[in-house]
Amino acid sequence: MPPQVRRAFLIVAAVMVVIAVAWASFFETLPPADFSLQSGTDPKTLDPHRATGNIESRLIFAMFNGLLQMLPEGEPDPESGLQPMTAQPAMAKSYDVSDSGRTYTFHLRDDIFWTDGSPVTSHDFAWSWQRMLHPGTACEYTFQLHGVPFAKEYSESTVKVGDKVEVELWDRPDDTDDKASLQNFPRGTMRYGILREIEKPDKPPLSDDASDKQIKNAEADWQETWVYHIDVAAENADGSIDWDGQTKSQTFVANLESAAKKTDTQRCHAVMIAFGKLGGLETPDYKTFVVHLKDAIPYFPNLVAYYPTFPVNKNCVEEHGSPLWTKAENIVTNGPYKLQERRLRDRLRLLKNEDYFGVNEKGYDTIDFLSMEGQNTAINMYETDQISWVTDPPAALLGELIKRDDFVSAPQLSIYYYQINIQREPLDDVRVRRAIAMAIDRKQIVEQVMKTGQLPAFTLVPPGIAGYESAKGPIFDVEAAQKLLVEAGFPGGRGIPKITLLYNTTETHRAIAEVIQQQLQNNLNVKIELQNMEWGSYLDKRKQKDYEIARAGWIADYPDPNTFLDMWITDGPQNDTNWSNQEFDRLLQDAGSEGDPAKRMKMLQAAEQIFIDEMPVIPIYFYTSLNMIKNDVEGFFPTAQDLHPIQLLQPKEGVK
Amino acid sequence: MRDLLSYLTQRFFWMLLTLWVVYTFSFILMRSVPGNPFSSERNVPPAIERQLEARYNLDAPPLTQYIDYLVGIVTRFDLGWCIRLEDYSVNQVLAEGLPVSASLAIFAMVFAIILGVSTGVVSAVYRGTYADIGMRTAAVLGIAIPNFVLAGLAILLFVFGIKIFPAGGWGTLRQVALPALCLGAPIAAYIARLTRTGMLEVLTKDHVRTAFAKGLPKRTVIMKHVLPGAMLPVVSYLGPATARVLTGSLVLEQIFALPGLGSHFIHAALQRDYTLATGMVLTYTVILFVMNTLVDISYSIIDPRVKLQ
Amino acid sequence: MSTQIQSDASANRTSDPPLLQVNDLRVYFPFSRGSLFRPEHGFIRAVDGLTFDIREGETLGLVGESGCGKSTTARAIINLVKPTSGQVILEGTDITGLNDRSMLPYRREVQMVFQDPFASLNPRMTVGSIIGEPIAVHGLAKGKDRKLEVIRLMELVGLNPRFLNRYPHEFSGGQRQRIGIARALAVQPKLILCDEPVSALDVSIQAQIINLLMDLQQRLGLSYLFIAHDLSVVRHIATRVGVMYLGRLVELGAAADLYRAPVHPYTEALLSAVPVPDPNAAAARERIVLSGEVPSPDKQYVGCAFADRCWLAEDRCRTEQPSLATKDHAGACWVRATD
Amino acid sequence: MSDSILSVDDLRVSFKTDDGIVRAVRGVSFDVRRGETIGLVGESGSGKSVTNLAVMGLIPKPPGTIDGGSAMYDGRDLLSMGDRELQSVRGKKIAMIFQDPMTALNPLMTVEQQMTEVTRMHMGLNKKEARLRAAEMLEMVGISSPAKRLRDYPHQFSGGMRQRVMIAMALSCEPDILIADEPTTALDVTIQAQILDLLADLQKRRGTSIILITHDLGVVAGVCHRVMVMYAGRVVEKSDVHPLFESPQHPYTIGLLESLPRIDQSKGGELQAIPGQPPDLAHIPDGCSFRPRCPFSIDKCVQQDPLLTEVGPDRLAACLVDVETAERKAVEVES
Repeated sequence: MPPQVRRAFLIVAAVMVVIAVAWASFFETLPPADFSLQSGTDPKTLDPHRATGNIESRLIFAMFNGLLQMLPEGEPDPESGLQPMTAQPAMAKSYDVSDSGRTYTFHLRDDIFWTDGSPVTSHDFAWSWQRMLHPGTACEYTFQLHGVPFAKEYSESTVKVGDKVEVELWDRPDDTDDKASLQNFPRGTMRYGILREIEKPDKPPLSDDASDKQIKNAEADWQETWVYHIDVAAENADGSIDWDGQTKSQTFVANLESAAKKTDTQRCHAVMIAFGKLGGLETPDYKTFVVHLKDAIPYFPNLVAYYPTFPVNKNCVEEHGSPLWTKAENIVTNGPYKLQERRLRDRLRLLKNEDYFGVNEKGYDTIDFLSMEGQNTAINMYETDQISWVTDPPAALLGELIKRDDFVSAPQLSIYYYQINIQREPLDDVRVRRAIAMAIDRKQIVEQVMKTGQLPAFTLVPPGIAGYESAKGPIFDVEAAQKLLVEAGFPGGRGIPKITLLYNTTETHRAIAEVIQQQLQNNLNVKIELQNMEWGSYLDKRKQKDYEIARAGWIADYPDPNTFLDMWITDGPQNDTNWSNQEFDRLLQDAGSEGDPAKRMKMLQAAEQIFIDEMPVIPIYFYTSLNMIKNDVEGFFPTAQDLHPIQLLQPKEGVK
Repeated sequence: MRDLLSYLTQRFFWMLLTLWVVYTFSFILMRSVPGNPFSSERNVPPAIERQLEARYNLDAPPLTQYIDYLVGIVTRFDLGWCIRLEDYSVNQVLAEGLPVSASLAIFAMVFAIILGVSTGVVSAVYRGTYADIGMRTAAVLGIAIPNFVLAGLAILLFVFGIKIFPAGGWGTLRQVALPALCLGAPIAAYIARLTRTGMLEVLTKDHVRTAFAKGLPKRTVIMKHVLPGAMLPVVSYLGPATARVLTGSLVLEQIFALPGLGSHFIHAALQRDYTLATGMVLTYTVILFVMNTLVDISYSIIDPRVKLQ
Repeated sequence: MSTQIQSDASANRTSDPPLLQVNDLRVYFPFSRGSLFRPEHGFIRAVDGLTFDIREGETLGLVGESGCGKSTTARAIINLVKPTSGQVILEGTDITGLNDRSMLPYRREVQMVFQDPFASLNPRMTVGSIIGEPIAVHGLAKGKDRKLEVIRLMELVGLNPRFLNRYPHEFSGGQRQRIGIARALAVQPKLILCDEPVSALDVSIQAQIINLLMDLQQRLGLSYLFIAHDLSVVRHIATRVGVMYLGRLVELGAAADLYRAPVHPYTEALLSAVPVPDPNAAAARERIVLSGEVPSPDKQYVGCAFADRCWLAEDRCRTEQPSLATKDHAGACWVRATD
Repeated sequence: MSDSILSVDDLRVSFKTDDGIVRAVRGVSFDVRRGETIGLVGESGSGKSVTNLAVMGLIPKPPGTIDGGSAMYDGRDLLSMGDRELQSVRGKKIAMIFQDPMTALNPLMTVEQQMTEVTRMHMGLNKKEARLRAAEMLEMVGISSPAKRLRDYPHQFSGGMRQRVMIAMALSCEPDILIADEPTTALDVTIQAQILDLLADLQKRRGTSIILITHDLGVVAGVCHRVMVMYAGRVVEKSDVHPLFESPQHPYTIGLLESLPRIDQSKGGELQAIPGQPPDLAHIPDGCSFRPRCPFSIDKCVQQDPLLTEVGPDRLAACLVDVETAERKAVEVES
């Protein structure tokens, strides 16, 4: 290196450092919002049909509005302090229920608009619900609309010969010969008709040692070669289908390589039940939306107040595609607040939607949903007045925080439990399961480990659901537990092998598991081995039913016992316990079609009693919701689902 | 100059090779750990799971996935869509997060270098004095105390004690100051130690005696003859220091709620976000490679005896 | 090439075969430098076709300036570096190709004494264990016998056996060199390769070590390959002397002859440059001051490598490489060689 | 003496070590005359380098301390000068070159940078003048195409060339005294000859006084006018060069000369080695420090530490014995 280069290097280095520092000092600063809250981890998506989880729901409730919405009604419960919430008019100003309870007619308001200025119509709901149910959307909450005829078949993409079906041709804008377009909307050309035959070519052989995944993929590949023989019906001018009119036979297949392919076989994406044309959802006019249900669902209003059933804007979705339509510059919403800016891992800046029909004049004009990972960070920022609402206070400080008047805690519709793989010995014996359940002192757990007002749980359904009284579960009773073990052939715990308890790695889960390990050892002489795994591996193990006892939790999707019970039906997707009971299944099904709410609740209670007697899960405690909210904020109250409609928040009088 | 060009080309090819190895390795590694990106507490019906997989090409055979994704990266610099952060493509995540992380890192590094070198020099020149002992103690502590503990202390002191810095967030110089200090402090401590040892070592060199014998004032000798030599180990440390800043920022970005890349990295790994994790790993590899190359070049410029190889 | 004749000639001189024969020994170190696209590969010809022998009981001095390949030669002989080609014949056996195991018996025959006695002694071992280690490795004595042998060796090299359990750093430079010599002697070798054994020592100590080496030679019938850059020392100790320049022997002959009447101009210049501790003699001597410095051994010369610095150089010197004749005293020089 | 340019008187230097106080220089006195080369001979640890570093104010303190003495240069005592004053002498009036030219030059700076910083400071030259001066000096010490080589770094020079650069740098302010500390020890003989010739030549032309520190009596014989032999921190003999080699007066000098193998003399059996080891400077024995190794020692040597005494015209030796007759000297030394 010649010396000139060295000198030049020093200068260049110095200049580079100066430039770097100058660049680094340049910030795009937003003026502070009127109200900031701890949103938690960055939301995964803002698409109501894709979202899951608390953080996302809080944002979606603020940005979108459904037919109904959960709003406070009546006085707070004097005992728990809970403010009752009911489904109240939102986009729909009112609704009628048929006597059978199977038809809901929603009357939409006239003064409701999308943020792009267009009115919200019944067609928006019909289209949005179909999008939500469409398998390509992969919404995890489709079951909420399974009460609508053919919705389940549609969302699960099952058809059988004789069904009225829809065929989506392989001509979406982005379709190529090699690859299907990833955008399900706008859809390709649709054909409707009656499925006459499914011609299945021979299944290609699969080696014996194929993995589950390979088998699954092979099955799916094979299904793509099925050739569907359909009598295609004509479409009327109004969009209805002339099912009984003249038809034209045509064959369709997803994969043109199929051996069963005919010369005139058309390529299609899928053949699915013609959900949209079968009258489950009706839009007699722009402002009337009719929903038919297979059975009466007493809690249906709650479902349409829940965000997966919220409408999304068709134009916006079809123009930008998924997920680009959710970008701040693209998104079109209809809720009380609209998205102004989204900075990844920083914040979502929401702006009051002045065009929202129920705009709260006193509400905050701008709200920052701050993404932050650390609980301590949130409390630090709260204490230094950078934010006004902490949604997830740090567990370590709860002992202190709970004494403060800006700490809001309330029982929540959610449960922490241990589930049991009932095929593993000795847990296949209900007496052993009950003995274990009875030997756990929940009080010690909530008082000494959790310390934030959680309630010991002896049943599955948390208290706080109007009109429902939970079943009676076995309480803490060491002597009875020991007696049960004797009956089961394990006197004094002798003969019981070490039982493994699986939990995902967090401090609290470990602490609880350790206490339980100790209690079972002391009370029953049953040895528990703790096994912790990080989340993904833990879920995997649970799903493969490769565990003996595993911790789990459930939060109500809607305020009804059903949300806690229907997951345990035989072969239910969440039922990883191998437990199955026909009586339970039947009771739930009957309750689903029971029109009388009181009777229905009784049936659900009976089902819960069966469940809790069989004890495939051991309830530990019911969660409490924990929030910190500044005293100068009005409109915040504890609710059973930890819902806090953001449009109700406003500064206290005299506070700016 | 031609040396430099050919060296850079050579390094560039090495980087590509390394990136390919890293890509392959992370591809295999991520797919061999249990769990998949769609694991969630609520079980997903098979039809929907298949749709999800199709969206990210995860239904294709592994080799096809491997090649398709690689082709996308090579031909379009397209790292794909994030699986868990589904509104974002990996490129967008990087575009939003990298400037924040970079800005934090720049402040941390500049702070660390300025503080480290100056205290190191003072400590070496006034060896054995209280200033030296104090600085060495501080350095030992700085190296030993983990970032997050330091951050906790700093928050107590500067956020709640003397209220000069905000507790977190991004957007102003004041908000970046505290995390940059916490991130830079251990590196400053290490640099101070390196500088001090380097200075003391060079001070015993014959050519320093020559410089004194030439009648140069002490300050000139220190600045011109001792410091550059003492800087060599510091310069070589800048490579590892970058790595340290990157890993340190994982924690600090979380503590101070900064929208950098750090926590993406952890989330991507924990949630099996294959595309994002791959993108992060590749980005970090590039950063480290570039930084090490810069360090090598700087080193060879400072020390004329070193040839770029 | 004079290689094969050389060995014949030495056979003529004495009836016994020489203790050590080195035939056309070459040690090249490959190097590569430059960039990825314009790589330069080449060899550093550290030792480039060396042929000589050492007879029993004699001392062959090897002199030359730094970088001429003296030390590499010694290292190649005991296989510390691998020779590129050539033979090292010890008592009739070619030991160049041998692996470590079959080398072991020959390791006993040839020992090495290094320049820096401190660097070559393990600082964490006592003197007793340093000297005793080769005895143990070669299984020569055990237990008490070994200790007695160590004591004998210490006495032999003039070290007080009281110091048996001391560590190297407790000794002065001269004493450390004695330890090194004792360690070399422990396996009763026939040949000791002394690589600059006294150049790190003070003048007064240097004489002690030289005396010790000469004394040991007489008493034990040792042969030495004595490598040094100090020509005065070599003159004193060596029977025959070889002068090396850039990996080659440029002159080889009996010490007395070589110092009295050097053949090669390089030898001549080298000798004239050595300062004499006598102002009158110094003033009287005619000093040949060579221009330039020893060139780097990575260059391959067509002619005589010394030609660039030689005041006698003719055209031929630059085009043809002179070889070393097979006489008792010969120099590789086109101008001076008179045969 | 009137023509002496530097006179060192009773210089004493010690170092604190773990072993105790090492008294490296124990009362050394000498004069350097204008234009002469004075040789300082002794083995490692004899105090020759420390003496000169002390004169230059380059003893690292701690662990070193100057316990006493003076070094008068130009009417001022170098040992009591402040930093600033000392800096104006160093490099300008008294320059130094060191043993190992490999390490004595800063590897990170070009030769130009290193050479010009002296002249710019001491002679007030501007950048351009300083460069010209440096090129001129390089040319003088025999480096070809100096202007080009100025831009090179030390590692691009060979050992001999580096020592030339050192000499050029040391002489560029035309100092009165050049202290050459083992300037050729690290060099090959042929290069050593070149450097010694260069030094002798430069001195002839410019009249610089040279203090040549060496352990090699051959080098001394070749270039020095006067010689001081040091042993264990003391000057044991001081003489013009010829008489010293002809009739050395101190047993140590005799021993040194006899222990040297000679290139110009054929092999004469055993060398006359000096027995024993140099003393440990932390624990110097009472009496004459050379006594334990001295073949001439007498009882008196145990009790009395001999001082330098005149033994001939301009000759001093520190010995109680008349080595020529091996009898005790008539000259009584005060005890």
